[in-house]
Amino acid sequence: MEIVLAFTVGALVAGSVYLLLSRNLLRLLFGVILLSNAVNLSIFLVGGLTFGAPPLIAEGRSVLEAPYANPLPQALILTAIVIGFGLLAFSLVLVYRGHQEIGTLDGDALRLAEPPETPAAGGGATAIPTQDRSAA
Amino acid sequence: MNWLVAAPILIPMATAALTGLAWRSVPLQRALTLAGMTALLLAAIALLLQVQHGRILVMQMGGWAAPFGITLVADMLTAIMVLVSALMALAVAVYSLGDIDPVRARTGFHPVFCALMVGVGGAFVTGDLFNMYVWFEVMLIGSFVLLALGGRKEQLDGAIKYACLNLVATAALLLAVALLYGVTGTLNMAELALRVRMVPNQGIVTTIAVLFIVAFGMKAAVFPLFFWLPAAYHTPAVAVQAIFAGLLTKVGVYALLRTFTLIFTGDTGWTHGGILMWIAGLTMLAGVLGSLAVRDLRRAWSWQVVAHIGYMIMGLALYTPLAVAGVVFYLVHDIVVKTNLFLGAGVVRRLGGSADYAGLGGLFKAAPLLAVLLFVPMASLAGFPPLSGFWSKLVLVQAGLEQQSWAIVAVALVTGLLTMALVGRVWAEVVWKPHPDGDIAGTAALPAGQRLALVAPLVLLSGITVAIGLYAQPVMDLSSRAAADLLSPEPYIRAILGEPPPPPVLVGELP
Amino acid sequence: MMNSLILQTATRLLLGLMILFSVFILWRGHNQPGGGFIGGLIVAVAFALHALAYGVRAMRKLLVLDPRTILAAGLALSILAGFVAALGPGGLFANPYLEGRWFVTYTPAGEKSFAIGTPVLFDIGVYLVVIGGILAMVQGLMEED
Amino acid sequence: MTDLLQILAGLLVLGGACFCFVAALGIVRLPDPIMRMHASSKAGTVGCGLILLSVALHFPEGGVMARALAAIAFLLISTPVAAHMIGRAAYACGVELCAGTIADELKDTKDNPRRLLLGQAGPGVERTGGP
Amino acid sequence: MLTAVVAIFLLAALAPSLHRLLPNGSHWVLALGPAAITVWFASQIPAVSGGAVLTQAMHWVPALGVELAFRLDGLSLLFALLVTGIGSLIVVYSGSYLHGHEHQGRFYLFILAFMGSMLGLVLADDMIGLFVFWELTSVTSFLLIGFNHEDARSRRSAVQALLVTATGGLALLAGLVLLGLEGGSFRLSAVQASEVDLRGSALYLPILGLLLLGAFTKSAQVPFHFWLPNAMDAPTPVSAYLHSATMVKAGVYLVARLQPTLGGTEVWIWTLAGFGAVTAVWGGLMALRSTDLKKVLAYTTLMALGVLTLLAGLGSEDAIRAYCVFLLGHSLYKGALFMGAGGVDHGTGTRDVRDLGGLWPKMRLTGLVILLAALSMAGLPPFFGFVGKELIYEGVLEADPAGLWILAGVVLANATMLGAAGLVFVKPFLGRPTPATAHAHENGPALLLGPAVLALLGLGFGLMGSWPAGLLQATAAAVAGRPLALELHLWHGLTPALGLSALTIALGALLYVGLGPVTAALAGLARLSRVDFDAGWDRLLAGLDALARAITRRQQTGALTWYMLATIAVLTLLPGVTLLARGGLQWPDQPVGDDYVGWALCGLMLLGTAGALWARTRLGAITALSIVGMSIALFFLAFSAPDVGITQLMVETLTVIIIVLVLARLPKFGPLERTGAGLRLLKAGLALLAGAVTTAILLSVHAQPLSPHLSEFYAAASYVEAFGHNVVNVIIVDFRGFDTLGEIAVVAMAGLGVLALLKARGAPAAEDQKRETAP
Amino acid sequence: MSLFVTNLLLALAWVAVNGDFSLGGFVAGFILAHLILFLARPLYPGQRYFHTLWGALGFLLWFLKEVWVSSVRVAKGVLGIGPKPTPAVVAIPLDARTDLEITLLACCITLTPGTLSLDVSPDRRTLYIHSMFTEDVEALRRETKETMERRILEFLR
Amino acid sequence: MIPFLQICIEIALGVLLLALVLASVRILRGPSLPDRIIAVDLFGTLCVAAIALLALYTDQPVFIDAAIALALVAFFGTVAYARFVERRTVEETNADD
Ligand code: NA
Ligand code: NA
Repeated sequence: MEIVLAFTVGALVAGSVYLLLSRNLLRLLFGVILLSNAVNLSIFLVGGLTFGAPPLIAEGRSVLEAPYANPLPQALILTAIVIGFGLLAFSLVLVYRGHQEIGTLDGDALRLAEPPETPAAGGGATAIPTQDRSAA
Repeated sequence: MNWLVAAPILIPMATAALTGLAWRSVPLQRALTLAGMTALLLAAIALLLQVQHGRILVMQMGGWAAPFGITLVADMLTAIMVLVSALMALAVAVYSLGDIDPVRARTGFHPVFCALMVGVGGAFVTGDLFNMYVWFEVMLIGSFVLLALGGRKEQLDGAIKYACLNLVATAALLLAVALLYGVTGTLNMAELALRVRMVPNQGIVTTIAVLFIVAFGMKAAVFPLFFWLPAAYHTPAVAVQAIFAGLLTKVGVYALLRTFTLIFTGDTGWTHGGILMWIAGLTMLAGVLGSLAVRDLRRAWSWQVVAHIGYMIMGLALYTPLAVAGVVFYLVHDIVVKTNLFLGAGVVRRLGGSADYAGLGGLFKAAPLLAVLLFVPMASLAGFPPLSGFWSKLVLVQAGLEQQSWAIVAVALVTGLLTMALVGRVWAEVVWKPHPDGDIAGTAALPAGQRLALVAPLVLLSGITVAIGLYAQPVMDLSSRAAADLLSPEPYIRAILGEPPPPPVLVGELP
Repeated sequence: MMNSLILQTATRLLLGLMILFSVFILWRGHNQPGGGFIGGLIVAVAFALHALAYGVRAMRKLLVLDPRTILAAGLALSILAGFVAALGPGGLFANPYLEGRWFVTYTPAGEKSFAIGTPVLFDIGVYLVVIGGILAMVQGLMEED
Repeated sequence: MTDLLQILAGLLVLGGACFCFVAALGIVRLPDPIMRMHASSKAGTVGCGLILLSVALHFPEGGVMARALAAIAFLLISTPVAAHMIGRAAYACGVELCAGTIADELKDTKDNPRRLLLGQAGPGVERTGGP
Repeated sequence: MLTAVVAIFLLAALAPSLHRLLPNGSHWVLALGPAAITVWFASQIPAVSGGAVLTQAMHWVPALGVELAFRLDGLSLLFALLVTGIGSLIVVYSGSYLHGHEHQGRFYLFILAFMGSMLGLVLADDMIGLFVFWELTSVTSFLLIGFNHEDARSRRSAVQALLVTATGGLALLAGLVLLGLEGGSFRLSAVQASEVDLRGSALYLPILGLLLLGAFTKSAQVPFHFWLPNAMDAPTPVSAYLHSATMVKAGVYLVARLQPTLGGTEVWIWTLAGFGAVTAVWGGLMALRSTDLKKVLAYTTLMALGVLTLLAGLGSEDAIRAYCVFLLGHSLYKGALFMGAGGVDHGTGTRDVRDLGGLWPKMRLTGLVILLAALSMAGLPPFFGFVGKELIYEGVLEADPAGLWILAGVVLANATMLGAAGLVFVKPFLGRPTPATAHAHENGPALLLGPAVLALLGLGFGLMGSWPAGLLQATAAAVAGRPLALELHLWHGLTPALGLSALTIALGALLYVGLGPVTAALAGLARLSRVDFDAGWDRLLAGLDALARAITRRQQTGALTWYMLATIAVLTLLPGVTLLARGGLQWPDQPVGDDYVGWALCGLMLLGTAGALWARTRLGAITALSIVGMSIALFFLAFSAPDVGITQLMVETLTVIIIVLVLARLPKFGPLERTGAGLRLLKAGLALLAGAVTTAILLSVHAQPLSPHLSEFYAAASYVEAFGHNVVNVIIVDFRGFDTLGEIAVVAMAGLGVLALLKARGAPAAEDQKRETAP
Repeated sequence: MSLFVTNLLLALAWVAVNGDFSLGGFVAGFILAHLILFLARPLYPGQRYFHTLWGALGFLLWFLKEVWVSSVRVAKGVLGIGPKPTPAVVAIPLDARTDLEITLLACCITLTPGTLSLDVSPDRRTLYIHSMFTEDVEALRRETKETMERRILEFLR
Repeated sequence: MIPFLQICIEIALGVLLLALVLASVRILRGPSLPDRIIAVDLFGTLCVAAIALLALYTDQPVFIDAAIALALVAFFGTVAYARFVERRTVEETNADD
C-alpha cells in the first residue's frame, strides 16, 4: 500500500504545486492546504501502514500487543495538522484582509510593499511573461 | 536535571500566557513583558555560566529518557545564542515602550512578541528535530501576527507574501523531518547523529540533507529563497522589524549550523563544499546588490540581512574549526548589529519623517548623539575595525584563505566593499545631507519617557558592538569553544543518550 | 446570524449535548481516541453554531469570558501542569519539567482502577486553548457583518 | 443468539449501504437541487442510521450502543435542519426548480426567502432577530 | 607606545567637551598632548639611531593570535614624529582656522582620532593591528573630508575617498592574512626575520598584488589617484595633515615596510617603479593645469607619492636614502604650503590663483613662509628639498634596472614642481593685485606658527644636514632591512645628479613661463585621451547602481508567482538532482498491495485533487478539496489512526468553514486564472516534476528499514508508566507533551492574530500618521 | 415530569443493588420500575407521564415506519422505477405554536413521505414544504396537517 | 465475527466507496452552489457511515466517536455553507445595483 500512497502523495504534491503557482491568492492557499495534506500523508507513509490495528491498549491489558500501527507518526501528524490549521486560518484571514484593504487577490499585483523602484509595468524585466498582465 | 535549559522556552511562554490574561491592560502587559524578558536575560546569563566549562546541560522533558521523550540540551553554542537573543528581546521590549501604539498593544503585541521569543528559544535549546519544527512554527505564527499587526496596507501586502512563501518552507521542513525519521526511526538529534551513518543507502541521506538545506535555508533567507524577506521586513512596526532582522533568519542559520555539524556530515563534499558554498556566495552578492538598489533605509537594511547570512553560510560551508568559530562570532555580531540598525532606522524615521533617503537628512546637525549611535552599527556592518563586524569578517576571510577557497573569499571581500559603499551612501544621505525640509528637531523633541525608551536600546546595543570590537577575546574564545564542541560532538551525544555511543557502522563508501 | 427558527431551536437542543460530549471526549482521551484538542474543537463548533444561529453577541454573552481570556488561561494551565513536577520528590526542581504526577487508585486485586494526573491537567489546558483560539477566530470573522 | 444478532447486523449493514448508494445515485440523477436533497436527506439518513444500528447491535458494551444510538439521534435532528438551511438558501439564491414542478406556493408570497433576504439586507436596515 | 596611541584617542574623545569648556583656547591645550608625545618620540631618536628597536606587545584576541604589538624602528620613528609633530601644529592651526565653527569640537575629535589611527598604523608590528589602524585612518579621514557635510561635493569626495581606500583596504586584509599564513607569523618583524622564502612562494604574486593594491589606493597612485584632489573639499588643516604626514603616506609607509620582506624581485621593482613614475608625471602635469591653490598642492602630492613609490620600488641603497630624505622634506614643505595656502584663503576668501595677486605687501609673513616652503618644493638649494632631489637622481641613476624612461619621467616631474612652486608663490604674491585681494589681511600667530615651523625646518635641515641624518639613517636601515650609511650634504660635487638638477630648473622655469600654452596643451591632451578618472568614478558608481538595480529587479520582481516559482524550483531541483547524483534512488522491495479500501481512498484523493485543479468556481475548488481531506481522514481511520482521522475530519471541516466565512466578501475566480499556454505548461511541468521527485524520495525512504525501537517503547510504557490506553494520546500529552505545548501556542497565537487582524482596522495607521507628522 | 425522574432513580437503584453497571442492566431496571409505577399510577393523579411517554413511543414507531416508506419511495424515484416525480412547493398553515413544536414538525416532514421543509414564514404561521410526489396540493396539505401535525401536537401537549 | 457478517461488511464497504465516488461526481460537477453543498453534506454523511463500517470491519468500537464528531462538525459546515450562499446572494445583488 505504501507504494500506491507514495504515488498518490506525488500526485497531491503536483496538484498543490500547480495551485501554489496561481496568481489568485485563494487558489494559492488551496495549494497550501493540499501540500500540508500531502506532507501529513508522507509522515504516515514513512512510519509504515497497518490496516485496522489502532495503537490502543485493550481494556485490562497493560501493554500494546502486536500487531499495532506505529503510534509515533500519528502523534506527529496530529501536531502537524493542528499547527497547519493555525497557520492556514491566519493566512486565510490575512488574505481576506489584504483584499479588503488593497482590493486585489492577485499575488502579482501586491506592489505596495515592493518594489517601488521598479517601473509599475515591470518593463519586461520580470521573469514572468507579461502577456497575462492585461487580463488582470 | 537543570531547569535552566527549559528557561528560554518556559519564561517567555509564561510571560505570553500572563500578558494574554492581562489583555485589557496595556501598562500591565508592558510591565509583565519587561519583567519576563529581564528574567529571561538573567536565566540566559546563568545558563552561559553553567556551560562555560564545557558542561552540557540536558533535561529530558517529562522524565522520559532520550530518545523516547523530548530532550532539551544546552551546550556552548546554545547558551551563546540564548544569551544574545535574550539581550535583543529585552532591548526591543524597552524600545517597544516608545514604539508600540496602544492599538497594537491592545490587539496582542505583547503575548505574540513573547511567543516569538518562545519559538526562538525553543529552536535553540531543543535536541529533538520534530520539536525544533514545532518551535519554528511557533516563531512563524508569531512573525505572521506581528508582521500584520496594525493592518496597514503595505504591511498586509508584505505579510501575504511572507506568509505564502513561508507556508511552503514549513511544509518542506516538516517533510524533511518526516523523511529523516523514515530512514532512521528516531527524532532525537543525538541519536540521529549516530543513526544516519547506519542507513544502508547514504544517497538518500544526502538527499534529505539537501532538503534540510533548502528548508532551513528558506528560514535563513539564503539565495534564492529569500524573496519573502525584502518583501516584508520593512513594513511592520519598528520594534518588530528589529527583532525579526536580529533573530529570525539567524535561527535558520543556527539550525543549519547545528544539523550540518551534528547530523549531516557524511557527504560534506556535496553538501558543504558544494551546495552551501554556492549558496553562500550568491547570497552575499544578491543581498548586497539588493541593498544598493533601494533608496529606503529599512529596505537597505533588509537586504543587508540577506547579504550577511551569506557570510555565515560561508563559514559553515568551509567547515573548519576556525570557520565555524567565525560563524558563531558572526551570529553574535550580526544579531546585535541588525537589531540596532533597524531600531536606529526607526528613530531616524521618527525624527526625519521618512525612511526614504530623499526625505531624510540633517541628523548630524540635529542629533549628533544619535548619529554616533547610528555610526557604530553601520561601521560594524561594513566591517570597519575595531568593531565586532571586523573580527567576524577577519575570521571568515582567514578561514577561507587557509582553505585556499579563493573564490568565496573574493566574493566575501567584494560584498564587504559594497557594504561599505552602502554605508557611506547612507551616512552621506541620511546623516550628513541637510534635511529637505530644512532643520529638523533632534531627539530632545521627543517626550522624555519615549526618548529614553527609544534611545536606551541603541546605547546598549552600540555599546555591545564597541565592546566586542575593542575586546573581542571573550566572544572569540566562546565561539572557538562552541565551534570545537560542534566539530567533535561525542560529548554532546553522550550527554544526551547517557552511554558511550556505539562505534559508527559505516556502510560502504560513496560513489 | 441566520435568522432561522428551526436552526435556533435545534441549536438550543444541541448545544448542551455537544458540550457534554466534548467533556466526555476530553476525559477519555487518555484511554480512547479523543482528548483535549478534539474535545475543544467540539465545544468551539457548538458555540460557533450558536453564533451562526443567534449572532455573535449572543454567543459572547453565553460564553461569559472573552475567548482571549480562555485561551490565555488554557495556555497558563498547560504550562502550570508541567511545573507540578518541580515540587518533588527529591526537592524543588529536582525532576524535569512535565514529568507526570499521578493520583492512582487500585482495586483490591492490585489493578489500577482510576488514575488522574498532570497530563490530564495538561490536556485540559489544551482543551481551553483550542476553545479560546477557535472562538477568537469565529468571533472575529462573524463580527465582520 | 450472537449469530442471529450478527446476521441481523450483516443485513442492516447491507441495507444501509444500499440506501447510501441510492442517496448518492439520487444526487447524481435527480433533476434539481431540491429534489436531490430529498435523496440525500432521506436515503442518506436511513442508510447511515442502519449501519450505526448495526454497530449498536454488534458491540455488546453499553457505552458503544449508547453512542451509536446517540449518533442516530443526532443524525435525525441535524439532517432535516441542514436540509432546511440548504433548501432555504437554494431557494434564496434562485436555483431553478425542475420543469416538472407543478406548483410553487412560496414564490409569490411575502415569505419568499429571496425577497426577505434581499429586502432586509439593504443598507442601514437592521435585520430583526428571531423570537 | 600603546600609551601614546591610547592617549591620543582619549584626548579625541574628550575634545568636544573640552572645547565646550574652553571655546577659545582649546586648541592650545589639545595640542599639548601630541606635542608631548612628539617630545617623547624625539627623545628616542638617539637610541633608535644607535640601532635599537623598541618593542611592546600585549594580547588582544589570543583566540585568533592577534596582538597589540608595537615596534619602534627608524621608519616608525620618522613617521611617528611627523604624525605627532605636524599633528600638534595642525591642531593649533585649526583652532584659529575654524574658530567659531559650530562643529569645532567635533573637528578636534576627528582629527585627533585620525592622528591616533595614523600613529598606531606606523607603530604596529602585528599585521592585524596594522590593518585595524589602516582602516581607522580611512574612516576618520572619511569623517574629516566630509566635514563640510552640508556641501554635496564634500559628501561625494568623502565617500569616494572611503571607497577607494576601502577597496585597497580589503585587498590589504586578504594580502596580510595570506602573508601571515605563508610567512608563519602575523608579526611583520617575525616574517621579515623568518627563513621562509616568500619571494619564491607560489602565493608571492597574489600576496604582492593584494598588498600593493592596498598601498596604491591609499597613496593615490594612478589610476587610483582621483580621490586625492577631491579630498581637498576638506577644511585646509585636514588637507595639510592628510598630505604632509598622514593618510596618503600610509601607502608609502607600507611599501617601505614591506620592502625588506617582499622587495627586490623583478615584479616588485617594475610594478612600483612603473606606477610611481606614471603617477609622478601625471601629478606634476595636473598640478600645472590647476588653478585652485589647494588643487595645485594636491597634485604635487601625487607627484611626490609617485616618486616615493618609485624609490621604494627601486630598492637600491641610494634609492632608499633618497626615499627617506624626500619623505621628510616633502612632509615639511607640503605641510607648510597647505597651511600657508589656508592662510591665504583665510585672509582673502579665495584660493583661485587667477583671483589672487599682489598679496606681498599685505601678508608678508604668510608670503615668507610660503616662499620658503615653495623653494624647498622647487628643489632649490639650500633647502632640504634640494637635498632630497639630488638623492633621488642619484638613486634613479644608480639603480641598475632603472631605464631612461623613468629617469626622464622623474626629471619632468621635478620640473613641474618648480613650475608649481612658482604658481603658488609668484602669481599670488608678486602678481598684479586683484579685487579679491583688496581686503586681504595678515593672519594671527596660531595660523602662522605651524607653517613657519615647518618651513624653517625645511631650511634648517637643508643647511644642517647632520641634524636629521642620524634619524634618517635609522629609517633607511629599516627600509633596507640592513644597516645603511647616510650622510646629508648640500654639495655632492659635480655629479650627473647636479646636471640633472640644472636641467630640471631650466625645464621648470620654462614650464612656468609658458604656463598658458602648456595648460592649454594639457587640457587638449586630457580631452583627447578622455581619461577623466573622476567622471569615470561617477560612471562606475552609476554602473554599479544600475547593475544592482537590474539584478535586484530581476530577482525581487514583486510578483508572488515568480517568488513561488523560483522557490519551488529550488525545492524540487536541489533534492531531485542530489537523489540522482548521489545514487539515492531505490525501489522498495515489497508488493504493491491489494488493499482495495486504500486504493479506493487514494483514487478519491486523486479525484478531489483533479477537481480542485479544474474547478471554475471557488466553491467548486473548496468542495473538491473537501473530498481530498475527507478521503485522507478515512485513510487515516482505515489504517489505524483514529485520533488522526478524527482530528483531520474536524480540522478539514473547520478549515472549510473559515474559508466559507471569509469567502462571501472575496471576488470570484476571474480572468486571473487565464494565463498564457506557455506559462501554464511551465507551471504544469514544474508541478509534475515536484510530484515525481516527492514520489521518488518517498519510495527510496520507504525502502530503508525503519527501526521500531521508539514505538516498541511506547507500546510497552504507555499504560504501565503513563497510565493511558491510547498510546497516541499518551505520546501527545506525556512522552512528547512538549510538542503539544508548542502546538497550543500556535493555536493561541493564530486565534489572537485573527482577532487582531479583524478588530484593529485602520486605527494603528491613523496612530502612526499622527505620530509621524508631529514628533 | 417528576415521575420520569422517579423512574430514573428507581432504575439507578436497581443497577446499584445489582452491581451491574451496564446499559442492559439499566434498561432492565428502567422497565421494571416503569411497570411498578404504572401499577401504582392512582397514587399520582394529574400526571401526564404515561400519556406522554407512550405517546412519544407510538409516534416514534409510526415515524420510523414513515421514514422507511418514504425512503423506499425516494429510492424508487431515484432508480427510475415507480411513478414519475411530480414536485411542488406547498404552503402548510400551522397550528403548532412553540419553537419546539414547529421545529419538530419541520424535521419530521423532511424525514418523511417525499416531503422537505423549506422554510417557516417570519410570522411563524406557515410552513413551506417541497414535495416530490404531489398528486393533489390540497390533499397533501390536508394529509400533512392531519397526520403529522396532529400526532406531534398530541404527544407534545 | 461470523463469515457472513464479514462478507456483508466488505460488500457494504465497496458499495459505500462507490457511493462516495458518486457524491464526488456531483461535488465536482455542480453545477449550482446548492448542488455542491448538498453533495458535500451527503459526502459527510457517507463518511459517517463508512466510519461506522470501519468500526465493524476492524472490530474497534472507538471509531463511533469519530462518527459522532464528524456528524457534529459536518452539520456545522453545512449551516456555514448555507450562510455563505445567502451572503453571496446579498453581496452579488448589492454589487449589481
Ligand atoms: Na487523543
Ligand atoms: Na523507512
